[in-house]
Amino acid sequence: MSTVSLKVEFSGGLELLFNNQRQIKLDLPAQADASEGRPADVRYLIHWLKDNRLKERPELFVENGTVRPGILVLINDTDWELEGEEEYVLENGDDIVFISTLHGG
Amino acid sequence: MSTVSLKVEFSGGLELLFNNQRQIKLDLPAQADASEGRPADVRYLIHWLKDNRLKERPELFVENGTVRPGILVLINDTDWELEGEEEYVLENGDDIVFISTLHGG
Amino acid sequence: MSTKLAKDDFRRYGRQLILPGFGRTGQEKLLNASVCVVGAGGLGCPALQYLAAAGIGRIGIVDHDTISLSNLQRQILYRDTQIGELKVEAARSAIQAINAGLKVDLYPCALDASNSQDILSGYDILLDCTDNAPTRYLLSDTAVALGKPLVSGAALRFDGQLATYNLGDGPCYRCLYPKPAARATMGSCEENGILGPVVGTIGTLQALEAIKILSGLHDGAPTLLIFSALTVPSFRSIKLRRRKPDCVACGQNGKRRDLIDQSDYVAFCGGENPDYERL
Amino acid sequence: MSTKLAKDDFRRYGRQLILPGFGRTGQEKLLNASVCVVGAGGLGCPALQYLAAAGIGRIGIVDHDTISLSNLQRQILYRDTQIGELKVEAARSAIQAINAGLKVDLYPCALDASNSQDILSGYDILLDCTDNAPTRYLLSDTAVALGKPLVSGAALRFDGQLATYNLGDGPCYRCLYPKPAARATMGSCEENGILGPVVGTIGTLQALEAIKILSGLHDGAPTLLIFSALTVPSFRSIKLRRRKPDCVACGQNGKRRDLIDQSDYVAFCGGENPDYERL
Ligand SMILES: [Zn+2]
Ligand SMILES: [Zn+2]
Repeated sequence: MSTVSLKVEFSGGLELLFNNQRQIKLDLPAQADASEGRPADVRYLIHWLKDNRLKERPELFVENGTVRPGILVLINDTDWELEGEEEYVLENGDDIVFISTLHGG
Repeated sequence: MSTVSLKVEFSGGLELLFNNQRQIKLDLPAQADASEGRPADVRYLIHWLKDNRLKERPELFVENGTVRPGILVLINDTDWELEGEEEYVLENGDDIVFISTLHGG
Repeated sequence: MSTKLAKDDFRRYGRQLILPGFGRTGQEKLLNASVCVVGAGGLGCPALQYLAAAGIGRIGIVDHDTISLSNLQRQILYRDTQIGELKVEAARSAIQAINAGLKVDLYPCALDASNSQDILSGYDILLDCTDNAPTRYLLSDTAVALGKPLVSGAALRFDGQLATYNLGDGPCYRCLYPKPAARATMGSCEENGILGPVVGTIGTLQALEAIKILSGLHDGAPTLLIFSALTVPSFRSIKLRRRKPDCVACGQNGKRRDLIDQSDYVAFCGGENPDYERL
Repeated sequence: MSTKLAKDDFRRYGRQLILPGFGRTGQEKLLNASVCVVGAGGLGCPALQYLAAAGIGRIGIVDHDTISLSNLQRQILYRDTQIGELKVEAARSAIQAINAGLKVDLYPCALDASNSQDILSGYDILLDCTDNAPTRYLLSDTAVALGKPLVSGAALRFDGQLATYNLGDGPCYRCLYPKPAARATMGSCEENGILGPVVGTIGTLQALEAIKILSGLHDGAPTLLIFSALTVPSFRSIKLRRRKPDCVACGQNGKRRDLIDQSDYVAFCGGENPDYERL
């Protein structure tokens, strides 16, 4: 089965939900849905992380099928809004960051 | 003639020798020496920059055939000493930074 | 009516005056500018000292809080002997000691929907140095209503974030975060801790951002800087979206001033923070 | 003999004590640690204030200079009323006001080959907050001879650099720069200018680096951080070479103490800097 190699990072406290890991390397299945052949996109990555890597309190990561309010997703150092958000199709070598907005000061 | 596409950056005051440009994009000839077929390496880039882009005082950039003392070369965010220094063969998409060490405080 | 540099100013600001692209014009822009710093805590202290030292003509400080012992680990304008005093007063003494020529205006109150436009309308640039989500939304909405750039810093544990909102066609805070995070996900420095130089770095960079905007050195591109003291690389610059046409604050049908009047910011953000400082 | 936290320390340092991986052990390491800051100028001032606030037990300050009006734009520990006073004395007053429990030792002299080992041998970590190449080589050679990490900051115009030398198997300053740059290429803040929060950011990050090393949070990887206020990304982290086996200072046949005795650092770096401050 072909895969897509990613670097995934967590910041702003989200690392605490992922066993205090700030950076992980992943080989994600290149097809989100083997029967229909939908390529792996950011929506799929979010769900894959929730099912396979999240260690606690999923409600602090996912809400209504996407990341919860207050989380920003960065695709290769660009706001995911400029890249198609959940629809962005992942490519080998992509660097995806999940960051929780901070309020402290 | 084939070329290699680079991002070249200047920092720490070196930008002042290059018309105050901090970042330039270059298409460098892929062969440093057409007759012998030597591929373009960092040594070639240094000389090409000196001959084609340097605007003033070459002695502040080049000395004894390489960069002058006090300049550090960074290849894709790594100290060039770890990448073979002048011998490093350039690849498409490489990001080369020339930085002058600062003494102020 | 613009003030010119005095004779002593050429000596005091000499190291800035000779900078390429800054010069005498840049310094006169700072001298004639006003900046309001909302929050005189871990972010506000370093921001205030570098704004004052750089010669910003008028500085406003908004904070209702008094100095406590647990502040001193990071709020570097305050002294052991000032515990219990108002932060705004102690901050003014500290920055006027650096630069006696400064005009400093104090607002020893909490910023809320009833006073934010009055307090902030007289300033060129606003700094968000606050520590809670409701005030961050209120400040952003006020910056949009008044048409002013908002240099926003935040820090927690080993991490920091910096962005300038409402600058040119860049986004506002609500463009990025239309819905607040659940209260359970919002850490505070009281609950989660903070390292002094982490919040100090972000506050110092807020002053830099304001100076760049005022002196004309800012490129106007909307960028989020994220910092973590424990990773390599420790800083990343993120290219941000433009203003969102459907943003309830700054979008084409944005409600602007009405939004502020109609919002209960504390309820919107999930209710009051527990007050750990008093426990 | 290690000092334990006092009752008040739990309140003062509470925001650090609750940090994951830091805790009471981390705070006690700081309390029992000593850091020497060489240079009490634009880098030294913010470094000193954050080291003091964080509770480093003993701080040394080395600087021969007095305060002048042109310092105040960036050297934020000093006041209008202190012009002409020794920087080390004014710096001590400022940081003891933040944290009265600190032990502070002053060295109101220029660091040179005859005194550097005596002055620096009693400290755990050295901070290079100096403003000239000869002192930077001397400090690096001394750090190698004494086997101590050297947290080195530098800044000019809109740019800054930060690296920790001689940490683990990381390089020393001479491993990176075996030969000094020509005098003509060495800018100084007097000649070329500096923006306050640029040097402030680097100085603050030097304090952070020292705190990370002392508390055990540093990963030990040799890294150079480069900063420019005018580019995006504004920060980059560069992976550095390891210690060089043929380095004249720290290499296998490195001369260490002898090198310091035999070197004329000023001549090595092309002679005296012109003293712009006095002109
Ligand atoms: Zn908006
Ligand atoms: Zn060495």
